[in-house]
Amino acid sequence: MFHFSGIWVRSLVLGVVLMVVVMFIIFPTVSYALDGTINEDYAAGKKGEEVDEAQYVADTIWVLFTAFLVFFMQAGFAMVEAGFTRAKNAVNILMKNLMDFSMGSVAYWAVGFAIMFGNGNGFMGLRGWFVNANTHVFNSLNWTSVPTLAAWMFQLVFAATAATIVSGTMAERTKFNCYLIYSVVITALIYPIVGHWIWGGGWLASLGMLDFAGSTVVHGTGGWLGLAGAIMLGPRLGKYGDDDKPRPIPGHNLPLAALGVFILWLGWFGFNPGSTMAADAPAIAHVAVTTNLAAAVGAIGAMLTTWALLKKPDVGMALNGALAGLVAITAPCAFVSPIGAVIIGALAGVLVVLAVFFFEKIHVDDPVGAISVHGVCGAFGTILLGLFHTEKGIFYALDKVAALKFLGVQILGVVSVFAWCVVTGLILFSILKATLMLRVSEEEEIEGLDFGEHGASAYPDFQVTAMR
Amino acid sequence: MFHFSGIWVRSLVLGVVLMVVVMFIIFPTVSYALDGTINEDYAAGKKGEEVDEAQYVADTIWVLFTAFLVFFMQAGFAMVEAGFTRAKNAVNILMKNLMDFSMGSVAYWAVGFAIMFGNGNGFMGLRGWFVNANTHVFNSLNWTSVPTLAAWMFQLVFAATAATIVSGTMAERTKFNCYLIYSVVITALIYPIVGHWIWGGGWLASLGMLDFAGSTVVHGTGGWLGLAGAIMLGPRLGKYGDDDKPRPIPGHNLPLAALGVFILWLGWFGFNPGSTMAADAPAIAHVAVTTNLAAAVGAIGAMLTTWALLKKPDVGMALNGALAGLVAITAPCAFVSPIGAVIIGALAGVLVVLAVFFFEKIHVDDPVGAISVHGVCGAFGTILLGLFHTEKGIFYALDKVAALKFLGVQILGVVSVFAWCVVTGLILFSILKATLMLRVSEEEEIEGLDFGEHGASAYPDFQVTAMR
Amino acid sequence: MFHFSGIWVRSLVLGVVLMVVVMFIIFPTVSYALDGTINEDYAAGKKGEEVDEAQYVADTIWVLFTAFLVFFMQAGFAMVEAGFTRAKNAVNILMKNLMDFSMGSVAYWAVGFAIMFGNGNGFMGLRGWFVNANTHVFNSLNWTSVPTLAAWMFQLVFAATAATIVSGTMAERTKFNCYLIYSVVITALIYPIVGHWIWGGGWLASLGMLDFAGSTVVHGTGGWLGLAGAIMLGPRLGKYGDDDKPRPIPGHNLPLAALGVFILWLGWFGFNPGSTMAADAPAIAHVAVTTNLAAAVGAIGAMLTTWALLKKPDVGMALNGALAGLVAITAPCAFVSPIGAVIIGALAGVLVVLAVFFFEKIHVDDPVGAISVHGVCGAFGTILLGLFHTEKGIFYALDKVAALKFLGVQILGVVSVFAWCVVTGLILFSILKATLMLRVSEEEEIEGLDFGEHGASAYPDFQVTAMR
Amino acid sequence: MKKIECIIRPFKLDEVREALMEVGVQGMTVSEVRGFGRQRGHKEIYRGSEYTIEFVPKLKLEIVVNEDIVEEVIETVLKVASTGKIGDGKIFITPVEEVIRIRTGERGVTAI
Amino acid sequence: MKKIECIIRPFKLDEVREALMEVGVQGMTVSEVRGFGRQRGHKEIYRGSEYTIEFVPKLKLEIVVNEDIVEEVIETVLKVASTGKIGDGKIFITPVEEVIRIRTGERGVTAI
Amino acid sequence: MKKIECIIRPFKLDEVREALMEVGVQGMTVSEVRGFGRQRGHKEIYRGSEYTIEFVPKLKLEIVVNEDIVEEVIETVLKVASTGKIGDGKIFITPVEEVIRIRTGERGVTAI
Ligand SMILES: Nc1ncnc2c1ncn2[C@@H]1O[C@H](COP(=O)(O)OP(=O)(O)O)[C@@H](O)[C@H]1O
Ligand SMILES: Nc1ncnc2c1ncn2[C@@H]1O[C@H](COP(=O)(O)OP(=O)(O)O)[C@@H](O)[C@H]1O
Ligand SMILES: Nc1ncnc2c1ncn2[C@@H]1O[C@H](COP(=O)(O)OP(=O)(O)O)[C@@H](O)[C@H]1O
Repeated sequence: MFHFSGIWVRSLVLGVVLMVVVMFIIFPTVSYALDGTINEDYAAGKKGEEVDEAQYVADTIWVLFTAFLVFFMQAGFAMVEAGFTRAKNAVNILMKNLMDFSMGSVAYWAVGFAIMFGNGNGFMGLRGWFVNANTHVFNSLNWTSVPTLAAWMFQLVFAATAATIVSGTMAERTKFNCYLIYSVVITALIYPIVGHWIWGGGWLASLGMLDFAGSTVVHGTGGWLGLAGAIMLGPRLGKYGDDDKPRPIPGHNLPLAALGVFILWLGWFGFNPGSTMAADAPAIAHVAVTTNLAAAVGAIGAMLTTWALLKKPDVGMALNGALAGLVAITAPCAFVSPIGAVIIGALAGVLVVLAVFFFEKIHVDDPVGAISVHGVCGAFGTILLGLFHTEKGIFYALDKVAALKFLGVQILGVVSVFAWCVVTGLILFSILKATLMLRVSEEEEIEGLDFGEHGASAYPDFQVTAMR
Repeated sequence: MFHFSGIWVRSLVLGVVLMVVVMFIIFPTVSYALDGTINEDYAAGKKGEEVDEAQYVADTIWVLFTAFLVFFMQAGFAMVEAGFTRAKNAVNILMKNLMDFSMGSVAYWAVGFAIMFGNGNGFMGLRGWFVNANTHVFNSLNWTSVPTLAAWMFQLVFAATAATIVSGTMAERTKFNCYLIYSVVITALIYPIVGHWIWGGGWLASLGMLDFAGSTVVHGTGGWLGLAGAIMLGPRLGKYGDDDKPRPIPGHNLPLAALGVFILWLGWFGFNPGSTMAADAPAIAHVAVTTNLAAAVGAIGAMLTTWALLKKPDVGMALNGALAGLVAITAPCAFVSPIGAVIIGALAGVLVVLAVFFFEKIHVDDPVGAISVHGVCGAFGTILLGLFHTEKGIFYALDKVAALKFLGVQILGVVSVFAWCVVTGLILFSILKATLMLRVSEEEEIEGLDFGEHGASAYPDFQVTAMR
Repeated sequence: MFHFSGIWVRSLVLGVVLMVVVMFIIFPTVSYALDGTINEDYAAGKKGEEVDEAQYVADTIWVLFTAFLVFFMQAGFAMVEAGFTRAKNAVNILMKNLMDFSMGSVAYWAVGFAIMFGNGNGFMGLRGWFVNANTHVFNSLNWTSVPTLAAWMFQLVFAATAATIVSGTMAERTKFNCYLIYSVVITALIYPIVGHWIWGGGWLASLGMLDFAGSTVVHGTGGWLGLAGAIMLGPRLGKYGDDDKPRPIPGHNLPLAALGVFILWLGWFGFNPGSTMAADAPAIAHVAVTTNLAAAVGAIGAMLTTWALLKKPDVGMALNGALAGLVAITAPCAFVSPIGAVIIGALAGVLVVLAVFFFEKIHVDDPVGAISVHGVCGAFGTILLGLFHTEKGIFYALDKVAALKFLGVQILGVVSVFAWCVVTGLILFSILKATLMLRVSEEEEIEGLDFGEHGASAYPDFQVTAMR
Repeated sequence: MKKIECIIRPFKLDEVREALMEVGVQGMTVSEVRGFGRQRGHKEIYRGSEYTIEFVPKLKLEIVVNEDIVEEVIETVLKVASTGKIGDGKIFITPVEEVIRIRTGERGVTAI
Repeated sequence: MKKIECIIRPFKLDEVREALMEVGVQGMTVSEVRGFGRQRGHKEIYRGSEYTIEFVPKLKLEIVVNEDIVEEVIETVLKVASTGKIGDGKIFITPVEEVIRIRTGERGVTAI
Repeated sequence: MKKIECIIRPFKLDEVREALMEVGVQGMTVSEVRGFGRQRGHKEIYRGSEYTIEFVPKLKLEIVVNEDIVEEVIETVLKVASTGKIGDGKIFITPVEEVIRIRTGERGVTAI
């Protein structure tokens, strides 16, 4: 029974020996430099005596709990994207969602967090590589009491969200190796720089731009990078007929897509209420309520719009409408009243339908509607905060000039992020196109990326074994 | 590339202009009236100094955390119902689950919460429309320390659960527009009135009825309204042969259904332990344990029952058995001992199997078994609390007369809610039948509601593109 | 409409009468003996005044919240195992996952917890049957402030995890009744004894073995019992050709499997950070980060390994790689630095691929790779803690002799648990083989266990109704 | 011997099978097919866009029988499977030269 | 009347259908099949192991027509469905003795 | 040329394919079908109720060959696909008038 070729044994032994040697020589030095003193962080809360101990514990519980919910959005995105694309590309989508989070975790640990929150200049942070929790180089996070590693965990899942959005718009035709490269670049560099501008004490933060939980920072970045990607890739084969009219390419599993949207909605209860990064009871309750109302009316708005236009209520659009409401309320959730949330969500629900039609028209092929949901509704929500902010917004503020200025800053922020993402995106994807082709061959696209990229099939038993 | 019909641009511009005008005229007035002062809620916790700050924060975290778990039950119901029905109606089920929560969110915000918890009379609440968190009109919630909006969030997900239960019993034949209407009426009116009676300081509360987390309030209401609906609709085509014997109409995806049950089980850890609406450590631990034990033995009970009757352990019934145990323990979970929970759960597991057979026999066609699970086991659990309550229950109380009285009140509560739901349900569905037909045409039912109601297909790629 | 055979009514009435009688006679005595005074636990926290009230509440919230996440891993295992096996056995897998948790809940309540944490000797606990929360017989849990029932809830989901792992390795050929029996024996006896050794103050704990969250206690036990099971069962029909070479038997639904892995990853944020059993802010943040990094690099490591060996990045292995990283970091997560976690995870990702090949070679047929993931990587992580512990590990410790001794204890622990599980497993499965056959008939295996064991089909509508 | 191929509406299957059993048909083989004909496919909506599904789900029944009952089978199917609306389907009659039962190796009419 | 059975590559379906409609074909029946032939199946990977899938997905088109247009149909399919690479598929011509339209009971050529 | 249609038990596919390759069969087309015959369908349980599935999963193999090896193919299938239990399936032989290879346009025996 044990006729066993020696190759595995040998490679195993070799690997272990190699590892041990490497460890003994290199490891201790590197490791001490990076995090040798981490354990001292255990002795005292990051902020020492200044902070109320019970509040500190509650804040940390809250931030980690919400971070885990946001992590779960990875499953949501995977299901939405797999459901809304064809069976022959399902493995590829799943693999992309798994790997962007995995690669992104490493990239955001090594580089991204430092660029986003490390002390630096108005453009980017320059300290805090590999998140050494004991160095005090994250001044922009001083406002939250939680341990640096909890903050990192929470911010990581946001970075991964931005990256994973892109996989939707570029689905069903992008080479897997290109995907890995650009999702690392996004999590390590492009997204953290946007984040630094607005959340890390950068130039937009100085101007007073507000984006509570990331309509622009996260969703805008993801959406606009996805736009750049979709433009560089061109539409999927068969998306446009000889008449240049868009033809739908139906996905393969709407129950999965619906499950994904429910998971995302759940995740958003981490995304928005968690962005307090503190267990501030009235605030987190308020944010939960505005978030939920906007999602609800977003779904209703999109459903009614399709009902009016197509005579039937469309499930795909209703699902996207819920997401549109969620994305739009992400920036304003803590600053607007419930009624403000209802209006913002409803308009986003209508807007997302029009946006999907718009991008189809101009030959930008976005298989899951991510540009419309995340880019357009993200921008929309960020700008509408200038109207609905219950203190600074035009509809509420007493000082209308200041309010107009605030609105201006919001618009400036949206435009700057749009420009940054489209430009860096086009550069990045051009390089990938020049070097690695970016897009799979026509033959592979017809056969499906599951086979071409992974030699796999999402439902293999239905193909082979079902016949046994 | 940009040959683009002006209609979208024009409608977009028009929409924006219209919105802005409307906003400037109507919005500020309405908004201030409704929630202009909401931000002051941020300054101080709802109960001011009276409450321990750390406890207040912990309570709020706990209530929101559990509310999110209960929200996730929407996904669970969607998966259970989609899995237990046919592929041709899957989109319809998903859409119903999405929209009842969305519509319900708005209805319960505008009206439902005020009727349920607002100050009023023994029948219903009459104040607190649109949940203005700063008015002090929710006296029935004074016992919990959490912000009003957190309480609303928690109660909303309960209301939505009641509504969504109905979609199961009426699946595969109800018109979508009727569904929208009645689910709004349920969340805005029928359910909140029941809730007021028992949880909002209404007449049953005054009599001393206990229903900790809603065996009767939530599950009874949902189940009995579903019963009324199923009666008014009549069975699905093909459910009864010429011999009048029930014929099973198998669902299309048991893995989805099983996933749904696991999600529901998880959600119940919010439903029951969260109903303390306070982070009362021994209580929430106790409730988690009784909840889990009842679910476990419910599944075992149902499995053994089918094994005895059919010679094989049936997965569909085992899944329903877990839910039956959960529903039955919902009222007693905080008041009974673990061994009480085991007995209640086991009996519910047996009962649900018999109840399913019973309703099949009497020609009430309930595709997912929701009447048996939620209605019957909800009533059962509420009544058994009269026996197993570790202080007031007949098996424990020293004063057996008081215990009998308590049992009587429990039964009265169950019967009243049954009557209220069946009567209002029959009226509501009769009106819908008279005006909108309620049920789809025979042709549409054969072809599937996905196509008829939504022009859609749950697995569209398998139909068209799989052939490309 | 009500032509109704009296059998149901009669059996119902009979059942109720019987129940009431039994209750009145037996119940009160038994119940009082078991948990009659449980309600007093409500008056005061388990540890009375000694513990800070706010911390006590936060600890309990944290432990319950993480317990619920770990509970959800049951759904994850169900989806992973169903996805990685054939459609014809999907119902059986789902049923097994449902019932092992259900039966396990009862077994661990009645017996398991007492054996694991009750006061006793170095081999096993001997007090605390049926978890009477008021007796003070769980000295080994004194270090945690949470109520005994919260501790039970948390430990239960761990026990269920150990049991459910076995269902993966023995999938697609084990009789359902045997499954029920052995999963009860595991949760009631085999697992708690291991747990007592390491976590319950047993002999390995005395020697200083460390296993923070159960790489060996939970995953090792599950994996090695699975190994014993797979050996006793032999490979599935068709796994080995006439040439004795392993042939893959592809599963039926990779999107489900991927969803399952995401759910498991989420659950691990309960598994590891929850194992503090206290809301210790820096510790839980640290554990969350090490856990996440190990999972991420595990996935990357496994993907790169398959890419190198097979020329394509394999999704099934990448998913297993994430799990491998998670299992390996489970023991060390609180004791190693982030960079230590990255190294451990990466090596586990490579190791799991080699281990899968190894077990295939030696004719141990493990349909989902659970032996490699849980057994091998669990052992690996436990041992590597001896190297990477930032105080006691060989790479860090100043006293290298003590470090070597610590490493020795870790290895001893791993070997002892391996021996215990394989020996008890082989005995248990031999008895089942002798009495109940253990394995289904060849005919049933070809036709599928869904039909043979449950008379069911996972996708019944596609078979019958799709034709209507 | 003849093979009678019937393309029918899926929901008619049970009725047709039962009717055929009554006229003495002992076996048949069914497959899921997509039909294209005078009955046009229908419009569906996907994420806000309409598209036409050209092919309609149908079932194909293959029934091998002895010549003598061919007419009876045809009549039965015509009676049971017809709804009078476009798309009811077709019956094709083709020759079969030999029938063999795999289990026994029997040939000809007795093997049907 | 003849039945023309075409085994084609799945992604050619729409093109073939459109071309056939132009030469006057009014209906057809399509089914999903798996083909085995000179075109070998491909290697797939499952959890780290390679295996060969022997059968390739194909579509089978069944088109019943009157004799007079058989050649035209064949030519059309040959033109549209061919890619020149191994695995393009086959056309089989078999005799059909009778055609009946279920809806009306019509028989023969008018029933096609 | 003849078409040999075999209805077999699904799990026999690989064996039959390998045996046929040995007797020189170069290609075949397989489809998933449901059979109704002497072998009765089985009872299943769904949420506590039993029901009968009348149709049994089978595979249909279509193999077009030259006349000369028809008998050999039949013998091979009989040998490999038979289990001796009811439900082993049937073989139907039907005439094929022409075979065309789409890739090349070749006709007749060389196109098989
Ligand atoms: N020429 C043909 N060859 C093969 N199948 C055909 C042909 N014409 C029609 N069919 C099949 O018969 C079905 C019904 O045909 P259709 O023209 O829609 O309605 P009817 O037969 O009632 O006139 C089609 O969906 C197709 O499957
Ligand atoms: N003898 C045959 N009988 C039935 N079908 C066949 C036969 N030979 C080939 N086929 C079908 O035709 C398809 C294409 O045949 P193949 O030999 O791969 O390529 P080509 O026809 O281009 O030479 C196969 O996949 C199979 O479905
Ligand atoms: N008259 C028939 N026409 C077409 N297919 C048939 C016919 N009779 C049987 N079959 C097919 O052959 C299969 C096996 O037939 P059955 O009568 O069950 O067993 P056996 O052939 O061993 O007597 C059936 O499932 C069906 O697919």
